[in-house]
Amino acid sequence: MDVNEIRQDFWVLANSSLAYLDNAASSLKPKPVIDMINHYYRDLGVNIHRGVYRLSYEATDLYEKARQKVADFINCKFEEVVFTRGASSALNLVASSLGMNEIKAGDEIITSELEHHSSMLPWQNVARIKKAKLVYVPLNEEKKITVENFKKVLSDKTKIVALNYVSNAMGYITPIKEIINLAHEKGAIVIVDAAQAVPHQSVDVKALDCDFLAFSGHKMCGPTGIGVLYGKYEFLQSMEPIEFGGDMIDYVGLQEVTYKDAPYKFETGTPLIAGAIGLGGAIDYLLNIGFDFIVKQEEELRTYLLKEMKKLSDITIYNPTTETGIIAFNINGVHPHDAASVFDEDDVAIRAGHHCAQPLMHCLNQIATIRASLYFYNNKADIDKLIKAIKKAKSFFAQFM
Amino acid sequence: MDVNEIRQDFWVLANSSLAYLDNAASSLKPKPVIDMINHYYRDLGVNIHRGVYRLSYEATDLYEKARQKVADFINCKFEEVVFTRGASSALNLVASSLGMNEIKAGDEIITSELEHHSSMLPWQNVARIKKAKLVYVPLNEEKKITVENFKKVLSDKTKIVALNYVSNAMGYITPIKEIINLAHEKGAIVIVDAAQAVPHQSVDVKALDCDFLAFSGHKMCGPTGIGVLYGKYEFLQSMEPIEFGGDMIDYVGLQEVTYKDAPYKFETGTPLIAGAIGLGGAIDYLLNIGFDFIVKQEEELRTYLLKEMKKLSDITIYNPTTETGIIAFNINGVHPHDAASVFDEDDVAIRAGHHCAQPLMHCLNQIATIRASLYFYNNKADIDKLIKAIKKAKSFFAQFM
Amino acid sequence: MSYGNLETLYRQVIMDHYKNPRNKGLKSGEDYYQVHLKNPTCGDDLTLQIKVKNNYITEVHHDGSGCSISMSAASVMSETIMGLKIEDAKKIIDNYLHMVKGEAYDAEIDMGDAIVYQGVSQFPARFKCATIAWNALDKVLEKHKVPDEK
Amino acid sequence: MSYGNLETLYRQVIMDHYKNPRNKGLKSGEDYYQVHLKNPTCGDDLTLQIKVKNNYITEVHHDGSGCSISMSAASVMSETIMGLKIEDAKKIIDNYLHMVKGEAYDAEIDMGDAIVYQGVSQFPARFKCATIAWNALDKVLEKHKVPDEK
Ligand SMILES: Cc1ncc(COP(=O)(O)O)c(C=O)c1O
Ligand SMILES: Cc1ncc(COP(=O)(O)O)c(C=O)c1O
Repeated sequence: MDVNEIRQDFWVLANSSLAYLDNAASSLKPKPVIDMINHYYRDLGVNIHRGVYRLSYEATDLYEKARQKVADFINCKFEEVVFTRGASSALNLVASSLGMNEIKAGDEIITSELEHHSSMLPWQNVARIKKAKLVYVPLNEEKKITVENFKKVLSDKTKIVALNYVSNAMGYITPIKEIINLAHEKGAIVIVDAAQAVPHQSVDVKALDCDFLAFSGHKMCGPTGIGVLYGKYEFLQSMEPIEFGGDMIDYVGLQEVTYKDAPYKFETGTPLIAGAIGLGGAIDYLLNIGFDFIVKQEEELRTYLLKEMKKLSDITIYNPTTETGIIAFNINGVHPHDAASVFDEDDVAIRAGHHCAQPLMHCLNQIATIRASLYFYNNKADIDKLIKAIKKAKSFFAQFM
Repeated sequence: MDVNEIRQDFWVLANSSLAYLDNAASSLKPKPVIDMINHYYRDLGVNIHRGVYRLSYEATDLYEKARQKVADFINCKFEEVVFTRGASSALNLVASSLGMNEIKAGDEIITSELEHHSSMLPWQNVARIKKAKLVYVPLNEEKKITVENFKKVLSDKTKIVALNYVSNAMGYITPIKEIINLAHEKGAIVIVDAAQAVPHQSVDVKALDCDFLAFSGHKMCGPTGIGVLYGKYEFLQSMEPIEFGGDMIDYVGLQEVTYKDAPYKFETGTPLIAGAIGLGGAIDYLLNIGFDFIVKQEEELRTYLLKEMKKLSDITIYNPTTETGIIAFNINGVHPHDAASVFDEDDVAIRAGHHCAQPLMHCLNQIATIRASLYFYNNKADIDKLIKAIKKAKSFFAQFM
Repeated sequence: MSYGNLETLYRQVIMDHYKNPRNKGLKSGEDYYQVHLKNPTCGDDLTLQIKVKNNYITEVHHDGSGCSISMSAASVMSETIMGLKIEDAKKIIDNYLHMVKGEAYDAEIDMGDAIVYQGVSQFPARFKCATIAWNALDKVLEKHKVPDEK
Repeated sequence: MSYGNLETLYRQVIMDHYKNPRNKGLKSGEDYYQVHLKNPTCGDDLTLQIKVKNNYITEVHHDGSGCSISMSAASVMSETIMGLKIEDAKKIIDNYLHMVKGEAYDAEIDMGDAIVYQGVSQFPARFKCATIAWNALDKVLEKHKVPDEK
């Protein structure tokens, strides 16, 4: 695999000098995926499931084949894949259905300050309404979740564990497999927010033995408006649907209704047809690139970036031991938002903000950080541009000091 | 406007001999809309709202301009437009938030047997859980909702009225304006399912004075996976969000949270970026065609279709007084599903089924009906193909009688 | 008038079984294995009952409503599998599914009248109709874990 | 080293107001009109207090945290509107918003140092930063329905 060849698949990379380093927010979309989306909109464009004509059948086939692709991709069964609007919707689905029906006063729910708001807030809401207790795994001095610290909060009262697989703000990999084992010993249900894991490494839900796992299409070369909730089938089957209407029903009477089996009972109304088909295309694309390459490329670039950044003075790196392509830093004395404008001027696309992780910002004692996040299509030139822009921001704002 | 020119915008119409008559399920998508979607995926492809670089700003701008287009289109304020996954999600949002929080035991909710499942089932669920009473407007002998009959069920106990604007199974136009006035006199809140209205006629929420109104993009030349909930701002502001996480929050603490104002508190996680932008494109496209033309074209074709169908024997038309481009019928003695295969062979795309309206099928005493549904890009040749296919189905199955 | 492909789908045999279904109507009694399948999107609804003795299928009954393809297929299936060893019935299910999907199938296996559903492979939208009865058979054998011969 | 466009955004005046904000810090007392605005996506947080006498703005105080553009703009704004008639302050708000959006604006209206935010029009991503203080002013005038002169 040659990065320069790969970059030709991405219009922005092939046709501009942008260093795109905001991949944790959303990845760019390659031509083969856009072609898939176009194929649906242009050549088909019709509704699925209910049609008895060829276009509809073809669209249905593509939609359901995408589900099978997802299932193969994360190693689960076809009917364990629920299509949702995104990771946030998927995580909310579990909390609204399983959480609202099973959690009782006094139960404990474990989460962490390293979570994305979408992983933690659905359970904060359940805890508030059901008078359960929301418990935070203490982070270690690097702000990591450790097995050690997880054990300190795990108890017989623990009913739910809702944690990230990879932190979007710090790039740490949670020791999720051990945590799942420990949680299961206590009979707790584990929901894994894998929005930052699935795009970057091979994920096997059966090997992890997690009960639920969620991710989004748009962070893995796929379309916006599509995500996946994986759930063990017995859980999905026992859960109440949260939206009611077309396509999810079996029999509808005036005062009562029966639902289809999972996953369909959770997919109310006209499905995310183009989204699912495009996600299928994204999976094909990533598998063709290969996770070996993706992991190696991100690792090389991360090492290089950290090495170059450490040469600079007046830079604070918050996660020097990051395990993925996510680096969080600030330029001392320069507000991250101001720095970002310098980066933008220099065609470096980077994020400055709380990264939907306000509790972590409170831990770090920062209003915001600058986050560079890598993907397999980045190259050394992107890193060099970033380093140059950091230097420029430093010297530019130094004028005013 | 010339239909044959319009048909060039739709790849399937321009390049095949298909008579596409399943528009109530989903419309085809024209090139300008697909171009908009491509523009986002190809030239931008990044996340919105949180980016401080140009691509992100451009994408945010397109996304929010689409919201303004929707607002202008249905005549409401910018902040009264909530983007959802579709009409089903929009209707569920109102039931889950306002319904679950405001409805008490003994309250009455009015709906009808003419509803799409997505209009009625969210309230059936609220009624079941809250022990409220779900009341059905009696349909008249044509299966229409009338003001007369609505008055029979409206009472001081009525808290919610959830009705369609145009029936997807029968094509009737509900006298919704009078119903809204009467409901408001009793202090009831009216939710209008306009999924079949907005694509086909000019809709003005201020003139209607409805409290909520929902529709989907994919039925109006827009993308899948996008819909709109309109709500009067004071209702939206007072309602609880139903999904929690990224992008919808203001301040996040470990045990408490404050939300953004509407509409953002209802748009959790990465938004339906391509969907919203594509919907904006669809609105531009429809406005350019013009509702005068759309209404006239559908009316002419409907009149022609009904005239031709009435010449045929052994056909039952269930809605001879249909007011829109939706015609429901059966070929006597032929299962609708069997008939549909004949249509498919003859390149006529049509729907056979319960049309997500099982209660109506029970009223009609049918398992299913055949539904032909028109849009502005259909022409007389499409109708002729349908008539020919009906004749063929009749004679084909007559062999076996 | 030529009806082209339609005639490969709607064979005389099929329409005959539709009009005059064999083994239609359910029995009461505890010694039946029973399964009820629906295809909510098109309204097909099928209940299947079988009785098994010494690994042989000795009775088949079905009831329900739906289109000519789904209803006739239930009737044809009931005749095809009657008296068969479970093992052999399972082979036919498999072979039949391959055939209607348009995949390679074993022409040596005797499927009786079920062979006429070959034409379905050209009508993918009707695949569910042609298979609901056979899926019901698969489920009924699986659901009750009818002992299979070694 | 040339910083190009950046120098039109970060003018010396702006950075001076950022380092040495005027009128920063809130007062207690009931006769202040107050409003608190946030931009949760980038963490800007601003509280604005004004006192009005006979339709004249007689005091302006602000406090909060954020980037140089948002914080300096609050300081510049506080100086610009001090002592003005409400009517005239409103005209400036309007004019300022047009200017930073890159739309046509009235160059005749005296906006004091606020004119240096012209460069923002080339940085649309910073539009929110440059306007939070002015939006707060708009809100505080509107919220408390400060009587406008006829
Ligand atoms: C009248 C009516 N309401 C609601 C819906 C649901 O729309 P969607 O499937 O896009 O959520 C439909 C479309 O099927 C409809 O026709
Ligand atoms: C770790 C993590 N979880 C959840 C999400 C939410 O994903 P989405 O915004 O696609 O719903 C994100 C992305 O922002 C994330 O990084």
